[in-house]
Amino acid sequence: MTTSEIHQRLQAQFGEAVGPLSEPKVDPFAFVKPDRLVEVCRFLKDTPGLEIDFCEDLTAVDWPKRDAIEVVYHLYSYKYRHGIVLKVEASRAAPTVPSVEGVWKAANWMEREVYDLFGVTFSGHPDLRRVMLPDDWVGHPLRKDYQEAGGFHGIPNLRENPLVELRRLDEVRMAEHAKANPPPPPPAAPAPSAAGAPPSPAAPPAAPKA
Amino acid sequence: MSKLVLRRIDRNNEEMLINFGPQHPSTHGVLNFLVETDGEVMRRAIPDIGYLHRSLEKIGEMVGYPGYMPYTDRIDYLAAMFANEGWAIAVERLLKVEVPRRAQYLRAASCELNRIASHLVSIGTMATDIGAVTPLVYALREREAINDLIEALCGARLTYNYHRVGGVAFDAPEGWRDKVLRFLDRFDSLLQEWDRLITWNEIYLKRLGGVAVITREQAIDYGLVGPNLRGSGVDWDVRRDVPYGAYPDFKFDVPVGRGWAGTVGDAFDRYYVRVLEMAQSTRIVRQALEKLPDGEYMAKVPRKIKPEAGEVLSRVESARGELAYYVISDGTERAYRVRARTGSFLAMGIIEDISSGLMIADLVALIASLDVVAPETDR
Amino acid sequence: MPSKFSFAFPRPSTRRLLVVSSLAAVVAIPVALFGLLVLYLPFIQQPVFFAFVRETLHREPMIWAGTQWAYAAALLVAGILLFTFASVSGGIFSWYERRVAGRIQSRIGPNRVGAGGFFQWVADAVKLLFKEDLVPAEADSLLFRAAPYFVVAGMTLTLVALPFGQSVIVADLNVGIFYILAVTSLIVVGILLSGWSSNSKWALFGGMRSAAQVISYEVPSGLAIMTPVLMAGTLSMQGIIQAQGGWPWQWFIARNPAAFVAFFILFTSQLAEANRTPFDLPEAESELVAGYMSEYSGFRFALYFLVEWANLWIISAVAVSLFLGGWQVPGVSAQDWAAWRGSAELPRLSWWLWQALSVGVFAAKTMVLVTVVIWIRWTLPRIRVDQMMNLCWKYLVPAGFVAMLFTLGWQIAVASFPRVEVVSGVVLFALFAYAVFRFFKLTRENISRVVGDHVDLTNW
Amino acid sequence: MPTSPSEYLGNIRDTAKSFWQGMSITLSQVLRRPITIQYPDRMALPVQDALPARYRGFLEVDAQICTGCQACERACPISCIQIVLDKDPANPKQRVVSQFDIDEAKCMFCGLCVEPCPTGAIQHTREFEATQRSVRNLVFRWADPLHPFPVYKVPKGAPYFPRAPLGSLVREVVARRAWDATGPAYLPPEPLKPPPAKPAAAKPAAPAAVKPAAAGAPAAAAAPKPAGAEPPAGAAPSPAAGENKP
Repeated sequence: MTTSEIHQRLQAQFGEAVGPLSEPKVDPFAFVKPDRLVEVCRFLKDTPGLEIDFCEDLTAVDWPKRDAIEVVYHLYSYKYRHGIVLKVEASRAAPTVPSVEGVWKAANWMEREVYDLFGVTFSGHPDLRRVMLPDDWVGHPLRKDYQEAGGFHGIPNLRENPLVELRRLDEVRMAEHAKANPPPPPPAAPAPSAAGAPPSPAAPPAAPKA
Repeated sequence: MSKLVLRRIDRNNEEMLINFGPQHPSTHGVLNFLVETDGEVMRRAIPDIGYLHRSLEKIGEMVGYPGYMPYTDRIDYLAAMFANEGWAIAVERLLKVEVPRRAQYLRAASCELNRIASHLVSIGTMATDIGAVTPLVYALREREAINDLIEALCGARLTYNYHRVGGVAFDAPEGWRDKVLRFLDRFDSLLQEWDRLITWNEIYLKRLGGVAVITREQAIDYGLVGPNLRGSGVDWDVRRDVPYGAYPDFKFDVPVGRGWAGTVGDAFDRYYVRVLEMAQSTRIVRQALEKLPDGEYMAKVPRKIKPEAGEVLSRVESARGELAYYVISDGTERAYRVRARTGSFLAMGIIEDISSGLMIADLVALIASLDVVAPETDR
Repeated sequence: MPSKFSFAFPRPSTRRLLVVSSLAAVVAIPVALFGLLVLYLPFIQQPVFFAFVRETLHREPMIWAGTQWAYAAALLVAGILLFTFASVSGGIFSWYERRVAGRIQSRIGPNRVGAGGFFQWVADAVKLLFKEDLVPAEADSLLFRAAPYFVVAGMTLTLVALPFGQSVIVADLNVGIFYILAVTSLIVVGILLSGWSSNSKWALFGGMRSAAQVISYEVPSGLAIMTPVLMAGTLSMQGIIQAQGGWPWQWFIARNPAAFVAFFILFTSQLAEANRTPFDLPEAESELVAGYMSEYSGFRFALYFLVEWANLWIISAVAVSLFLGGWQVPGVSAQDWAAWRGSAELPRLSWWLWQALSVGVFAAKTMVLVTVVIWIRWTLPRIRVDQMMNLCWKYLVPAGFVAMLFTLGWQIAVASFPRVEVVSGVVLFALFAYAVFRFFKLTRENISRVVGDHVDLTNW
Repeated sequence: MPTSPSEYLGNIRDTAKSFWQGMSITLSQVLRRPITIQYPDRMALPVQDALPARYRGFLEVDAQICTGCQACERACPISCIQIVLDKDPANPKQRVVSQFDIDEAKCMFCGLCVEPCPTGAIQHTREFEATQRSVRNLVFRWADPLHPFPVYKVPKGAPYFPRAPLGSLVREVVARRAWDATGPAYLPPEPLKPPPAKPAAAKPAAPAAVKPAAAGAPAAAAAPKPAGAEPPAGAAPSPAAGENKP
């Protein structure tokens, strides 16, 4: 079954709750109303002929411009080798999406990850806690506006950039150097030597030509 | 381990709580399991990950499409070729670039060599976790040979950064093909020796057979992929079923768990599927190198990679199963969102539910048989 | 560019000297140790000692009050000698095991300290002695400190009844093998103590596993020991050895099919009691970190390892004594020994030389078994706790009973038809020799089966 | 567990058989050549020469043929290359490179900088040994700020570029540096002047950071604001800020 056929069956079953299939730029997707999400997923999993048994991916995308967080479901069927991409939108301020952990166990950890890194709360999830970061971490790193705190519990994660520091040192040294050999008169003296050097390296490239 | 977990555990009973890791020889500093045991038998093992979390997905939003390639090496440092390839395929699909045949063959050859190397580590550490140290050394010895080959190909032994958007970074060096073929001949005979040394060792069979059984339904439900899925009897391989690159040109079998040591989906099946996969990989490398087409190894790709807006999911069959990149482009030089869906992450998810009733020694076998690699879990 | 880490002595002559001297040590240390044992242990046998008192001290040993004190002093020296032997052999075995393991694993192993890395064990011991001796804050300090000594005591006491040669034994107890079984159990006490007193969950696991394992495996090992005991009709170690002969078909292992089985039962149980792979569950590092040794460091840690490696000698020596003819030199009978000893109170010089030969035979057999134990360790995986119990109670114990009962019948048969023993000896020996031949043939084939591999003994 | 005598005996037979096979294999390994290479002192050939030509070791820049195009700097995903172009005071038309620093401590040896280089001036070498006590000493400086080198003008249709032998320059740099040399002592941190710039950057972010914390993670009650405000007041803020900007 192609993606659009699956989508048609979904729309026939759920009507307005399933949005139109996106114009396929590369991979098409369809929006689903959050309150019907679990029903839609159950339908996809249990309906003979669809039997989408594999929750391939579950992740989120932050869209601060639209003030929305999309939770994306990549679903696939091992039996029929077809799949569909569903998306659910939630507000950025207090994103809440029903959990599909009851449909696919795989969603358990992936929803925890989205909770951890995006701050999306999955209602009905049995064990919603951070998975990658410590429990007392502040903020959700994959949000677009996340600001690093510069450390954690007093352990800084910043260090000097030696390249920038060296440049600052160099500038001081160059200023001193310039002061020691003031530009106008000596340039004539060092300039030939300095300028004398460049031609010689510049000469070899000419040599092979000749 | 967090208070949130401790709250889930009833402390008013006779069970002992043990922190299995991170300072433990079997978790080598990057994993932690809170193990609730009743003597030798576990009630459950709650995994705690994140020790190696580097937010690679966030970095992907910052460094641009070609610049992310070396970072993909770090997603799974035992099988970096696949992470490279997956990323390259994702960006190529966004850019709609056709990869030259030669590059695709080189990709397949390098990836399959890497698969052998990765599986060698997996089965070698598995043997060590079961208590036999010697097979690990033999496995690493052969992995060294593969590393040498890959080093000659791309200049690095671990973080290859070999694939590029639109092809591969280097053509095969002179004489490389013969060296690889010579190695493969040797490796095929070594695989038989390996089987006699450890696979069919009675203790090994008894330690792995019937242990930590994951049924077919569970494997699919929990989203296991790759050898873990096939070990449970699901005949599914992205290379064959959702073909990409040069794989449609090659003949190879997909080994599926058959319950060699008693039960389909036990630790031994997952182990032995990997051993058989290595033999199939040598077949693929042979075919790829024997049929290696002439021509370019890099497509014409604009200097500034700026795909049009859109989103794509690329799948490759990594050594740890399906590795999927979900990439959203907003038309700029940098990806808007990068998501790497890795096999190890979900394999960790199943441990808590499978571990109840196992012995502590079986937990080690379970972790080893799932072949979880911490950087891939944590990303 | 020459590497800036180049590692070379300033003068090649210095280097040569060091290599030669450490090579000499490789030979000299075991020879000196065995030489001392050969010279000293027969000396504390009662008749020799009495002769010494009578002829050197000019006292009548039976009535002189100082005899007991002199004997105690002599025994003390013997104790020190034995402990030194155990420590040094433990150290040497640690080097030997690492070299063998290295070669098995396609590596080299320690080869830098002394010739062939022989002094690695000295370096390691010195390093361990200088490490901090940590006692965890929550540990039971007294028991924690005491536990290693129980283990060491258990190991050293075994050596008292263990023969080294025809007369080279501290005390040929009439309950020798029974005594060895009993004092070996002291090791369990130490391990259990260390597991408990560390106040660490891993250590506790290790201690419990070890206790369960060692106590279980004493049953099959006791049953297996019954076979040679029944065949020899004595519990004395020397008595059991004297009942065997020098040639392989005169050994107990060949003279009785049941003894052949009993040997493997005993060997397996001994492996389990010494916590060697595949029975290294108490210290399984992939499961229990380091088991009962998890919290130990420095000197105490070194003691555990010392016992582990010294145990290699003990388990092999027991198996050799009971089944493989012990120190019996082929072609030498009891009458020959008596003749060499002569009728004088102090033995003749040739007797001492024959003693040295018997010690050499015993040591060679033991070293073969030690190598096999090491070789097994680096080949096999570890079994699980429940399988360990299964193996003990469902396989080894019944087999041990059957072997014992069969031996009873066998001895009755032998009493009526002495030829049975000879036939069995020759047949079993021939079978064994054929098996060894097949084994080495298979080993040779293994090498040629792998493309690109061939016999190559370089790169040491 | 065995349920019949044949299974019982079969278990024993299988065990003996598999031990037989396994032991013969480990014994046969004793007779084969160990693969250990006794690096570094007992090798037939220095390890650098044993490495393949494509080995990605330290980066090396040949200033003689560097065009100063900064393509490598742009290609570097972790910004471990820093190039500063100045005008030659003596000859304003001539551009000179006054800083070409590569932080080898940070470099991840990916090789992306080598690919866009038009003349092959920047290359990976087979050198990899340069242990330093101070991590700052792992910055390899390919330009002398006091004597900046002029950029190379690519001659039209040049068949090749006269590059110094690969590795010779890096070896010189490594040999010149003692392993325990002290690193450069950096200048004291610049006086804090971000206040005018910082709020502008931080303001839109700070409230947003509060929001998800309040909404998404009720457990995370710590105020993010002071945490976010603290590091700029910390020890070395300016380089970090400068580093994060681009």
